[in-house]
Amino acid sequence: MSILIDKSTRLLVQGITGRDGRFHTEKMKEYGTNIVGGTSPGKGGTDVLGIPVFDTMYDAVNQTDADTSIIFVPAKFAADAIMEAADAGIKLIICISEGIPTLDVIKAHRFAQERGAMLIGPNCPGLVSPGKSLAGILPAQIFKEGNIGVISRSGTLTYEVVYHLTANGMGQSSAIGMGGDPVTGLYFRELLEMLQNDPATEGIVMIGEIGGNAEEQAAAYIKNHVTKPVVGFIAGQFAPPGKQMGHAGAIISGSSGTAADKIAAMEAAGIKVAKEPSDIPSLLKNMMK
Amino acid sequence: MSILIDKSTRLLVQGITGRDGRFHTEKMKEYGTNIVGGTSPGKGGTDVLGIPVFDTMYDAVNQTDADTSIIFVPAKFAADAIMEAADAGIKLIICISEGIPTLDVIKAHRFAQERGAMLIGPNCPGLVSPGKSLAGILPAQIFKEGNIGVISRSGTLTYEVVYHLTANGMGQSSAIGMGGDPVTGLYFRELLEMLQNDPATEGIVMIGEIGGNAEEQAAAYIKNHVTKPVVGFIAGQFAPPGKQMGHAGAIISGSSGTAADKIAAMEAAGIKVAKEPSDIPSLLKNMMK
Amino acid sequence: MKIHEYQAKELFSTYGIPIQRQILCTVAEDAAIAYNMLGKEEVVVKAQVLTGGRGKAGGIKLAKSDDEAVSHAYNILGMKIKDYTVNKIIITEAVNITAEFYISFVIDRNSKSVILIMSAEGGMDIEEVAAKTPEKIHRFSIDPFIGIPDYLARKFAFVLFDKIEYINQFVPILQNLYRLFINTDASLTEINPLVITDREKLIAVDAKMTFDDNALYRQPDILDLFEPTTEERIEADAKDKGFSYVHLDGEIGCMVNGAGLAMATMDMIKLYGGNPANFLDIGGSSNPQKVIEAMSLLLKHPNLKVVLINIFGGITRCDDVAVGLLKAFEEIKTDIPVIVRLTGTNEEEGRALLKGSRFKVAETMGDAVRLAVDSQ
Amino acid sequence: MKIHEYQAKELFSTYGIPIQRQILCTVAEDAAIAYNMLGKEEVVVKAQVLTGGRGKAGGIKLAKSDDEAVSHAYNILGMKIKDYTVNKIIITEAVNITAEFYISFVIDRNSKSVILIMSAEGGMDIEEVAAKTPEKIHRFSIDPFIGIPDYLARKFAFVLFDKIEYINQFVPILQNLYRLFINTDASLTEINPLVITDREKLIAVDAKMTFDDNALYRQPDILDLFEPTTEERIEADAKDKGFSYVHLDGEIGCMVNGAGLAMATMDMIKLYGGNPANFLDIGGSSNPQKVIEAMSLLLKHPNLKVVLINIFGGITRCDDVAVGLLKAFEEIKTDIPVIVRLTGTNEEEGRALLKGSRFKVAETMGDAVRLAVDSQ
Repeated sequence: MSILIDKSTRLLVQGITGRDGRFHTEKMKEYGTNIVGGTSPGKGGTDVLGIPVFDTMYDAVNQTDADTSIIFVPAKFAADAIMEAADAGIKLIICISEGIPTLDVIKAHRFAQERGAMLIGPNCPGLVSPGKSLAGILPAQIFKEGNIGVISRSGTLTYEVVYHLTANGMGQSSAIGMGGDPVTGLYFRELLEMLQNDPATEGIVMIGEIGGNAEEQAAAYIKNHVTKPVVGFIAGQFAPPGKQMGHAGAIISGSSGTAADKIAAMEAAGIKVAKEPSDIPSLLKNMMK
Repeated sequence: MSILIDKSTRLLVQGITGRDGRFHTEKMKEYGTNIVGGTSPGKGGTDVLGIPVFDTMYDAVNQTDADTSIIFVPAKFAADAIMEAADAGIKLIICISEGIPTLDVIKAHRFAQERGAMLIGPNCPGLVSPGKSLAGILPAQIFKEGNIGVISRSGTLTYEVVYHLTANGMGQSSAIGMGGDPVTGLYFRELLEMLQNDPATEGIVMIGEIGGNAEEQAAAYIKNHVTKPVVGFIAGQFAPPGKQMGHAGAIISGSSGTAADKIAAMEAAGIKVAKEPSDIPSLLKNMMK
Repeated sequence: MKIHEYQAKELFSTYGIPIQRQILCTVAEDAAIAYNMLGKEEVVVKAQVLTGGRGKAGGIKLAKSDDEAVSHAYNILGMKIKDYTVNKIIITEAVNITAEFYISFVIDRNSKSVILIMSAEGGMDIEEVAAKTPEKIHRFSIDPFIGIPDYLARKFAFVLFDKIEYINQFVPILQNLYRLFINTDASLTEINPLVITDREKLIAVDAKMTFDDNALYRQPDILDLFEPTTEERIEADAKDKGFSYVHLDGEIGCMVNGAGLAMATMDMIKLYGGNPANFLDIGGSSNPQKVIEAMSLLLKHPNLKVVLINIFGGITRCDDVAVGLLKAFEEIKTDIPVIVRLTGTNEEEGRALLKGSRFKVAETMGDAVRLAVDSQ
Repeated sequence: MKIHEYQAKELFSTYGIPIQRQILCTVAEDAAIAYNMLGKEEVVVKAQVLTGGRGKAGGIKLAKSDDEAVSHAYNILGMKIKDYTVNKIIITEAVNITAEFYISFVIDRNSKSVILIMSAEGGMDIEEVAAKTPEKIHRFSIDPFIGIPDYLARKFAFVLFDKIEYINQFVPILQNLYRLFINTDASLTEINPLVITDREKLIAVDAKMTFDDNALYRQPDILDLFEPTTEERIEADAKDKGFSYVHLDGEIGCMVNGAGLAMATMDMIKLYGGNPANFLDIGGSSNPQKVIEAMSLLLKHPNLKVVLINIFGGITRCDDVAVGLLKAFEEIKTDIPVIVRLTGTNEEEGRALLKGSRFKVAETMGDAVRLAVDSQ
């Protein structure tokens, strides 16, 4: 098993005719993801790589029975795309687009919530359940089917970690890049709960960053609810205060949200925190013995 | 029994310190309505006729466990009062205020709906379950406990009808003035369903007006779902087309919404339609034999 | 409250909804100047009246020269359309139309929301389309907290159009029309027809707007557009005094408390062969001052032959009402017969008080109306 | 993006939030004119810098004469506060304060909404209050589709105030501050303190606003307020080229793909005893042109001694990355040692391609960082 996506996932690509949309549609299709359609207003009736294109998400959902969508439209239009997906009945929306105004994300997230849809992202690499389905821009070849769940605020850092896991023979049940914006959809708490409940997951890697207090909250949750071994990593331990480090999320504000606070909270919850990404496989292996 | 309000109703008066609020609070209290409090921002901590006054509906609901509210605030503030009541957890909101901008009512109604609250009005006389509770500005003395449910778009016309019913020994289970605005809360359909399900109600009087198609829809509903005898009356049979007759609701637009259409639809559904209000008691008596 | 087509179009233009250029004229000669200012071969001369059916009444004409424009202007200015005299016309560019659509936002009682109504059968009486081919009418209820984001506007647009060029023109028209509706507290904004021109442009060729009277207090700019008829002015004055008054052309003046009861009273007058001179709801209470003002309003009616006062005594008891009526009529100077029908709380005491006064007192509505019809 | 207090207050004023009159000066002598223009006995001279802690640094002074105002202005203009030079001051009316409050709207990650933060403990470091006496901080999450209608504003107001006079002043302040937040795509609007004066008026005595960089494209008026430092200008230029760049003062230049990996790289440099000269995320791909531009940015750094390139080959494979790097460095003229660490898809092929080139190639992040630290 896995979480969120698997062989039964029916995926729509919003913005399928754009450069990125088309490129990653091809990659996902190669991986075996069940892409049932895409949208591009005004291009309804055409196709991309044999995949039917619709004018609206309403049409697309009606005709394909899709349950999941991935968004590649430009930032200006991405929040609207999230709302359209939710309104059309999509239950899991993965928004890759970056640079969306935060107030737009707040609205879109709230709207999705009211429509009973889950959001991953925005500004995220998406997710993969290796061997089953890939909905994102993650490099497929580094993943391997297995029993480790990976959840992360970062992109390439996740790949780095997954690469080491795979190189050490530790495949993944699901790996999710949650995105680095100030407001994002599914986060550590919800994903930890899913991984804890997923029978295929036997160990968990959580990759955090400075800023906010999501890691502290996750640690508290893990202490009380997660019985599976968890290894963590926090990026930005030596980032200077107040500097924005690429991810808008990674701002140290005042005394909370520092790497030291996060690591302390995680270790207090029984999480092993790695110093370097390459230490993660061995730490996890020890805990899973 | 009765519908919507009874001895267990715990009523708050929004705008209790205003002229109308205070006047009708006294009337309702005399009738035996269980008024547990009122609101008037800035007057929290005082009382009106021994009834405690609160600054906000949140305070009022917290302290009194009220489930119902009645609104006497000026039109400009009335939609806001509806939303406050709904947000504070009130489940039945009766809005007496008239002259509220329709778009405000639409918002407030939708908000109440999302909060799981029912709205009666605005621009309505309220309702009474004779012998149990009165939440409105209806003249208490004309009502009598009994088995007739009365629902109406009009005010004084309702009193006229109730007066004849009472004079003919036909008491009422509940009588509801739904209000005459273009957008109002509970209407024929919902109230007919409640009256049909109310064991204490054995006959129903529905008083309609020209404009809209609520009476036609009610007739269709009655045909399929209401087994109790229904007598109807439609005001405005000879109103000139296009003229607004006091109630914004009573505009005849085009071919539908005329009194003739309504009467035909009602008669086709087995409803006896009275020519004069004074005919209603005898018509109903005959049906209830 | 209604406004003229040209006023609605000015609002449209402010909100970015494409219209043809238009020039307002109140003098026929100005039509020539307007024709030349527009600089187009073909123009349309359109009557500006606050009622429908202008086309059928000859209030819309095509002109191909300044002379022709003036001649149409002469014919149209001063014309009567359904009791409305035409005092204004617009001269507007003619367009070549390849398709017509109907678009409106309106308050809908049933869904208790603003609804969008669209049809590819534009330019006709939409209610006729609705009655005969309801499947050609598309209705969408708008959530007041969501409004019309791009995705919804696109969804609606694809119902009428295929081509992305039209979608891209229609989406902002829809969004702006809704924004106009909300911002001005409208009860109707209608484009009929919205057309596609031979140059593939979407343009609003006609425009209708009405506004929520309850919201005019916060819409001073809209209120400025109000051009009341004499009757509307009387009705507006009455409203200021707390009445609801509608002028009619019968002989029996009515004074009733409550709109429903007032309508029922008028119905019975008709039923018994009379004709009401007016609709007058004096509201909940009936204090002497209100009765005096209401009577002076009624007495202005040229056809008035008799007055019927129909009061239900509720919160205010019938005996109090009777005292009020007696007091009021001490100050009202008129010989017109006045029938009073009093029902409700303490009705017998009330009627007793009126005995021997100038009033003819009736017990039932039927009696009262019969008396009124007979007194004409 | 941050703006100055005086700019935030100008926005406040436009949105109907009461502020003291203020006059901006960049020359100390003008403080006298400002003092006299205000016509008050007491004024406050306040440094305008885009950082906190002005009070402690001596950047805020009370003046009771024009001479005193000028003398404070002399001292404050040119002063350094946390690396920021004071180039502007405002002269503003002093007020007699009877109570202070903290009010802000800010984006909250946890509730994924805008939250209102209020405290009767204003004028202090709110984070200290939050840490020591969290019960004195009131937080309310705002529904983006509901906003702050009157009833909610009143609910919030009654948390801080009892008297209806203050409620009636505070309700519009809250609503307007929220409207300002939403309309300008702010990420923070803060009033600290909001005070009650001895005349029982509520006034915003300090103002702070920051804005969402992602939304600046649709906020031209806000963007006009941007006063970037030299470093911020470099960072903004980098952003235009698709990088994320932060200037730091170490010696090891970093070029990494991905923000998380970049931060992890900097962490390891520190861990191994080095100091990063910058943070540079060159984004997903690493085509030669981007590498050239990134390198030219790094080479401008005065302290630069070595460059560490840390690339994870994902969608773009390591062998392609290696080809790109080789191509880029044909055009880059520098003697600075460059360490390359390549991991990911086809990493061995990639590393093989780089063998014998000018690059020092490392296999692990640990090796790469050690090499970089040693090469300084």
